[in-house]
Amino acid sequence: MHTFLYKKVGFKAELVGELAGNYSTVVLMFGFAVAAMAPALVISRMLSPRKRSNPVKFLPMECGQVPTGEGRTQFMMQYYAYILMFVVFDVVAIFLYAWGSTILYLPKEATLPIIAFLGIIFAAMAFALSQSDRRKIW
Amino acid sequence: MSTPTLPPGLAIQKADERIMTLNVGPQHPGSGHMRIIVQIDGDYIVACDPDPGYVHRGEEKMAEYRNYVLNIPHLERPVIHDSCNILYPYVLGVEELLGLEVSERAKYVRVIASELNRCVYTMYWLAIYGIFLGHSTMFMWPAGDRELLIDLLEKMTGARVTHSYFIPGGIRNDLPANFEDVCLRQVNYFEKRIKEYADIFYDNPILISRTEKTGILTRENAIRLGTTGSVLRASGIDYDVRKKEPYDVYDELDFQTNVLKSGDSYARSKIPWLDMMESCRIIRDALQKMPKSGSVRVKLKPNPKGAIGSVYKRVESGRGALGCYIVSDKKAEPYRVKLSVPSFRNLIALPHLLIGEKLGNMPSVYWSLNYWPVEADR
Amino acid sequence: MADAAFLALSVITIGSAIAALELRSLVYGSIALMGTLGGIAGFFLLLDSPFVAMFQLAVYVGSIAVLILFTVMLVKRELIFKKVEDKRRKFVGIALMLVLMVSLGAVILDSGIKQITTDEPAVDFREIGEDFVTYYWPALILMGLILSGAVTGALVLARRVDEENGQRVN
Amino acid sequence: MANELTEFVLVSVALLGIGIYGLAVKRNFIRMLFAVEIVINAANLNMVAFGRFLPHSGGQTLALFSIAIAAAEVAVGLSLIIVAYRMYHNIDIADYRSLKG
Amino acid sequence: MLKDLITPQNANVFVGKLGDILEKAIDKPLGYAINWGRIWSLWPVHIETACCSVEFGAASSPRYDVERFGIIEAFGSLRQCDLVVVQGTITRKMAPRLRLVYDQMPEPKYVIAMGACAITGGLYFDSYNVLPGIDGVIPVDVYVPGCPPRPETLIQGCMLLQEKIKRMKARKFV
Amino acid sequence: MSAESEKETVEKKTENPKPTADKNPKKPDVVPPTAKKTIPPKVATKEEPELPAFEKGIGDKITEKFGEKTTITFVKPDRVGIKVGRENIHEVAEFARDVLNYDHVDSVAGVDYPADKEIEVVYHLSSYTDPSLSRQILEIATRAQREEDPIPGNDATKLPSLRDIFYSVEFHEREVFEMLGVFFEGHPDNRRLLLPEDWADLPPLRKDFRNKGR
Amino acid sequence: MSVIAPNFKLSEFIKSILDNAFWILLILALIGIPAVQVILFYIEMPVINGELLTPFLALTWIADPSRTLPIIKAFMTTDLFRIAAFPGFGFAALLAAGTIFVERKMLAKLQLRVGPFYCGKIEGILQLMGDGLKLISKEIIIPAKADKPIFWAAPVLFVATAAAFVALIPVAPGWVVADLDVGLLAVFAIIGFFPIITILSAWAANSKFPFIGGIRALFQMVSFEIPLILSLLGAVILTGTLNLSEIAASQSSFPWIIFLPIGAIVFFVTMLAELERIPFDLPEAESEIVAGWLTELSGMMYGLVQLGTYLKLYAFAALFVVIFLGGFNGPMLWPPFPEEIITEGIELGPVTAQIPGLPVFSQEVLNGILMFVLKTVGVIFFILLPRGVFPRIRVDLLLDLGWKKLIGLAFVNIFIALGLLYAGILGPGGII
Amino acid sequence: MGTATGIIKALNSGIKHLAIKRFTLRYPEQKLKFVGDGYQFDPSTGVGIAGLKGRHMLFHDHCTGCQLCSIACEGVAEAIGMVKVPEEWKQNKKSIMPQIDYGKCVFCGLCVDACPFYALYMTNDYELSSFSKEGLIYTPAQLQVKPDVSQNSEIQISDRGATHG
Ligand code: SF4
Ligand code: SF4
Ligand code: SF4
Repeated sequence: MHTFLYKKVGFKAELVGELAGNYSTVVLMFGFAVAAMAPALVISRMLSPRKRSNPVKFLPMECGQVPTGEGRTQFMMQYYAYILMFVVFDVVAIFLYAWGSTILYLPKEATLPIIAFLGIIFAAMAFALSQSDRRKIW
Repeated sequence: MSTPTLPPGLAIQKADERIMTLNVGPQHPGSGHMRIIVQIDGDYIVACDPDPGYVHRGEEKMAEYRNYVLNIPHLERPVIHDSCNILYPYVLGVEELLGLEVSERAKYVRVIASELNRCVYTMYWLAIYGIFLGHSTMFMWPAGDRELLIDLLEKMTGARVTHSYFIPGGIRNDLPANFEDVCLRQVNYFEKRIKEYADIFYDNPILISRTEKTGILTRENAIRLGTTGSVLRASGIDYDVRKKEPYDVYDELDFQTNVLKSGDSYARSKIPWLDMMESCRIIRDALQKMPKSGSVRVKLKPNPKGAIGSVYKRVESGRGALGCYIVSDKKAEPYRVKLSVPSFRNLIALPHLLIGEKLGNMPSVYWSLNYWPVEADR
Repeated sequence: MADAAFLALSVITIGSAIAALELRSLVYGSIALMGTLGGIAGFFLLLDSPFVAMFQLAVYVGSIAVLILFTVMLVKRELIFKKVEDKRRKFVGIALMLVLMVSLGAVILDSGIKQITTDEPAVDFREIGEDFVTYYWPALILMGLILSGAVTGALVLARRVDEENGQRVN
Repeated sequence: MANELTEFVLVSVALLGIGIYGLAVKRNFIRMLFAVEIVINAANLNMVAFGRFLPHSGGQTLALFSIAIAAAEVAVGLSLIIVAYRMYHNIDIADYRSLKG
Repeated sequence: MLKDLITPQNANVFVGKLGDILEKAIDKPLGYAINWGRIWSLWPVHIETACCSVEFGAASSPRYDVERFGIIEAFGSLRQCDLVVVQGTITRKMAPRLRLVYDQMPEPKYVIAMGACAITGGLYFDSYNVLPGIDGVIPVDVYVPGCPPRPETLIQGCMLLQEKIKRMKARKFV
Repeated sequence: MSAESEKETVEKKTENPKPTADKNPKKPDVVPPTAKKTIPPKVATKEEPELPAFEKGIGDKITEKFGEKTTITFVKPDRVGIKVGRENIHEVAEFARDVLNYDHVDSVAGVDYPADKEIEVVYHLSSYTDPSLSRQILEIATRAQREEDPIPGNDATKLPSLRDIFYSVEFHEREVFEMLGVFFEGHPDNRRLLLPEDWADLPPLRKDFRNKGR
Repeated sequence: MSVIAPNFKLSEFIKSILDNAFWILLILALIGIPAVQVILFYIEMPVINGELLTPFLALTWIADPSRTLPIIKAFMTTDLFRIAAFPGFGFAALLAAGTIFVERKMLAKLQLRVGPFYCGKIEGILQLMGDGLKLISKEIIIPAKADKPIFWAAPVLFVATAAAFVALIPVAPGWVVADLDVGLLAVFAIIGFFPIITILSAWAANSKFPFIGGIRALFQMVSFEIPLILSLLGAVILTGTLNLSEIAASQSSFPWIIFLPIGAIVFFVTMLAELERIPFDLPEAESEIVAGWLTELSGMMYGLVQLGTYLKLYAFAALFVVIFLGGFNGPMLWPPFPEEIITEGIELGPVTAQIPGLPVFSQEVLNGILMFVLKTVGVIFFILLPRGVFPRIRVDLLLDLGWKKLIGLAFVNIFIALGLLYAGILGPGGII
Repeated sequence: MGTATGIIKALNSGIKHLAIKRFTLRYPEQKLKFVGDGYQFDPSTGVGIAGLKGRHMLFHDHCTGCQLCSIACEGVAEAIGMVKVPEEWKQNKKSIMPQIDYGKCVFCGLCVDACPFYALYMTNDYELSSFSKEGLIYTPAQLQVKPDVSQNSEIQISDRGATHG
């Protein structure tokens, strides 16, 4: 049906750096948003009344209390395991994309290494999840 | 410990780096009118110190300066949306002290008003419970449906929430004409509405997963801490003052009490909801059994003087047993009025339930205690 | 065009690499490090390897930088802004760096790679996937083992020591 | 195109130099980790550059592996930092030494 | 003669005049626009001081939906709010906190004193722990009487506040 | 949440309950299993208010045990009031809990009697576990000496705390402490509860504290 | 007492603007035009299409559609138009604004109330404008101990990152800001920036509640990124491409949601989590941590973050549409452009104008846009609905859900896709 | 599976409510209807008459200046002060009448209960907000005015929900 998809679309770049032009639009979009939004803050700063007489105003907000202690100390170490796992499994997930986007052009046996790979990863994941569940040691 | 320690909030915590002290309240969407000082280690609460008193208005002191009737308006202010119930023990006590006999019709009207008020209170509580769980619809629906009953109470008493309706010797005015029909219709619709909360709230899997097995108050602890009302009944103890020590005409009415065993936040939040349906039954029953006419109020002397002695009266309010202890010394003003309010009694459970919980459970556990800060502070 | 982009990228990359090491605040240092990593991703784009570039962005900036930031924020505030520096050591380091760069640069400029240019089309990113499961499959399995080992090891390391008995809890 | 392999390699060398400098000079555990990252990235840049100019998919594949290993390394390294920080309340390698004795 | 007119001073005056005209021209519609925005977007801060909060809740309930007027009671942080509705009694314990909340809010900010307690102390005129009204703590824009005020009264108070904002000068711009 | 982690949470809770609690002696068990036998099962009668026999029985039991030390102030339907000296309040409360089966305190009210130079503290005891007591309230009143110039916590206005017997009095006693200046010995947490942090006046519920304008 | 209804009139506001416009026009007419004429007198005029561009001619061009249309068309092919207006920022911001308004009205309806009503005469249609004007004229408070550069930059970067995400969405065939070969990977790369901005902003505020909120946001976004990535792999396996336009085009006969419903569900749930919407709005849970990482943001900063959030919402909804619902594919609903306008021209009173260059958009493009917008609106509806129906979940439950259930389901989805491929149902030489 | 059905049930309930009528009382246009004219007290029987406890209304020709209302209010909120009025009334020789400060009044109606001469009523007027505290003080002359109210919305219940007609 949509056979156009199943034939390998050639890679367009002939010259070094030719592809980069495509990506510049994303950067341009980013830049455009910055250029469009930064003035909003500036204009807001110009339009808004400002009273800086009271130093209390610039204290961190803490429910109507004068704040005590450091603002940046608390950490949910209980869930640190998850963030460690994320770093590793993020890599794995994108590795799978390298394989997933080619699978149409590969023989079937080529799936075996991936399955072995996944098996190893699953084992690690099971261990990590069992570890991260134990709230007492974090 | 010979001297009292520093008041909460001024004491500086010297602790391990992992511990962070959070002031939850008074300007906090999840605190109501109080402050809870929690110390958290990561996501877990390791210490909790409730700091009420932001609405402490000295009602008990003020009551010593006013006579028995003029005490009514300010004594109902601690729980304005349950004002009939908070006034009830006081009125009963004053009636005993003054030796007044209340007519049958007035008793029924009182029961109807107090049941309506219980629903109004519970709906507001439920609304706030909804918003504490991040469920904005569950704020809006109860807050809206509660207006049906407020409308009834308004027709009855002339004020939306602060009714000042009960008075020693009866009630202040008779029911308006045609009230029974309107009441029946709106209460029936109300009951239909609250049954719909099951789908979106009480059977909602996210809610269940969030509140079940959190903040468990065991049966033993519930007794030991002297909790009351829905908190107690959620822990499996069948104790309802309306049943155990019926006042006015509750012994003639047909209703049950709801008891759940698990004692977690979910059970605590479900009991008031079940109670509301029971209240609807009571109202219908009372409307039927009520004498259709008759006097509703005993004429009082100006500045009545009570007999020497003391009384302690209890009623079941929307939050639990509400006691009133009045000491009289044969003057027009009471010598001492002490309100033993359920919120204050339930507050003691808060540190017990919160320690070891996750921070995310704080609002649900806190509000499931059926706690109204203004009442606790008096 | 590509030249301008190349120049800009090199400036960003090298500048933020220096900033990452020299900025006083560790948080700003991490942000600068993100700049370096992003710059490298830009180079990858210039080299027609979008897959690697995006992988770099997703993995390096999206997760490694997050982890670094997280750890940086974990340490005390004073430490974030503390900078211990040994003057002598610094000069030695700079000298070492210069020697290394000059010698390596000389070697490279002297060697034959200056002549290497290409007119052939770039490698399609799908070939990477093919490589993974065909030629490099032992490496892939090894990779899996390394990653598993890393996550296991990291978890075991980062667990809290139980204060009471001074041992790791299992 | 005007770009040549040399330019990329030179950038890579510059990064390598900076990384080595950081490793040599900084005594802060986290900074050293930064330096290691920079070195690894210099290597990756080289790999991809060579892979592009001698058109071969191996360059990119190896770069991918390298990034993955870097991720693993960072995970372990940061765990180490956390352990060390928990023990000594410091992130300075010099201080670890002094505290140990 | 024309030459005499074109002096640096005169040019300055001319430019200055032009600036004035420009300023006036911009000022008026901008002031309108901003005041209009402020009227329809009053976000009350989430501070409950006493029992009047019950009726404040009722005012945002479906029956008296204040969101019709652009008043949304859903902001947790006082940094995003511009209206303090003092919902009843201010005790001596609460007063410094109320002041702090008011101080920490961004300009412009408005205050509605809701309930007899917030206006004069109401029932608690002789209590030892209640302030006689909040005028001593924060400046009040609109008083809403009642104990508690009916939601209608509160809505009417909000409408009065809108009226007041409309008549306020937004700010000198440019 | 898995069952295992749940168990851990519970364990954690039991390990370190309230931070202040570890300074205390162990809390006693709620209902000792032997307590049930000592009470004869009687049903309260509302029909004969002239003869509150059950209530009288409670009063008798207390007089039997303590004799002179207690006085029965009144016996009304469902209400019994006794008066105890401050030395014996602890024992009487323990007796009420262990033998009479009262298991919690409804309310603790302090009343100031400037004429007698005393402050009375009234405990209203009631019971959830014993069905025969469900209507009953036992009022135990005790009095402490009253000072003209109170320095809350540092003067003679002291009473033994009942917190180790009835845990539920914890906040009530704190309230009585700040409202009347009665210091409860043995209470771990005699702190201010409701009043503002900077309250420096008399305890407000004493009779010589006058509201303004009254 | 009578009610003083706020009688602020929009008409007055418009009048004052018109006033100004009139005066500006007058001054321009008196001074500007002669000045321009004088200047033009000295400037050498360009020759376009063999005609000398006199000022007169330049003016007539504005009125002549046959001349302006090609210019507009030329403009439409530029990057600037794509970035600023159509598939890019303007279009997305418009949809985002609509989303905010619809959300408020719909939530109100669900809750049996009215919602914004008086602002703007009809059903509160101008409510958003009011809020915007208010926010822009509101003071911005920077806490004293905050890290100022990061604190200032974070909201802007948040919007910009969301905009970069929007750039990858193909709206109609050929209408996409950046048509990348590895578009899907680019999406993942861009999503990865959000937690960084969040945590930096939270850290910069130097206050407790934002910090807790930031950490929560970090955990949440990070944990759900893996199921998000994995849940899309199914579609990639079946199409063999990472280009979003191609993925969209591949669904001309059936959308992938038919074969990969599990993947769609996983993606939807992770999407809700990434967007921090109820039931996953833990980073902003008011009842626990005030407003989470937004606590210290005031005035326009808050407004920008909201704008960014809704842009992100649009982008995610669009991604769902592109990958699972067939993107711009769909039945041809858009009526064809009337032929006779091209052949015969339009009658404009006495004259008949022949306008070459019409239609500006082809029928396919317009239909694609229509289908895309319809589907996106539908998805947005389902994103908005949970807000009225569910309470907030708890952090540990959320992480549990992400790491145990969703990742498992995502792998199930991958195996379904593999099975479909290897069973010969789909893929080259497949049955379908 | 219970989870899935629960979620679907909740979503279904949400969607169903999109079709239910709105409950909102559109306040400035619609106003609630109350029972009667306001709370009154019949001193002869000693029982009140149901009605809304709104702003007071004073009947000058009944008021004797006996101050009972003021005394009652002293125990409540001290809202009533007696002021001199210019007119002379035969039943009110002292020419004093109550003036009510609505900044203090709590609308309890106990002053109405206290008035033995049927001179003080409460009315259906509740729109009392003001810019200043002074605007809240109602003199006897103002209290005499009968409020002009048009209140006619009532809760109506149908199958598609409750509305305000
Ligand atoms: S005015 Fe009335 S309702 Fe409001 S806070 Fe005061 S006592 Fe409570
Ligand atoms: S209604 Fe109550 S508060 Fe108001 S004036 Fe009468 S007695 Fe005083
Ligand atoms: S209103 Fe009634 S009570 Fe008051 S002064 Fe007049 S007559 Fe007396």
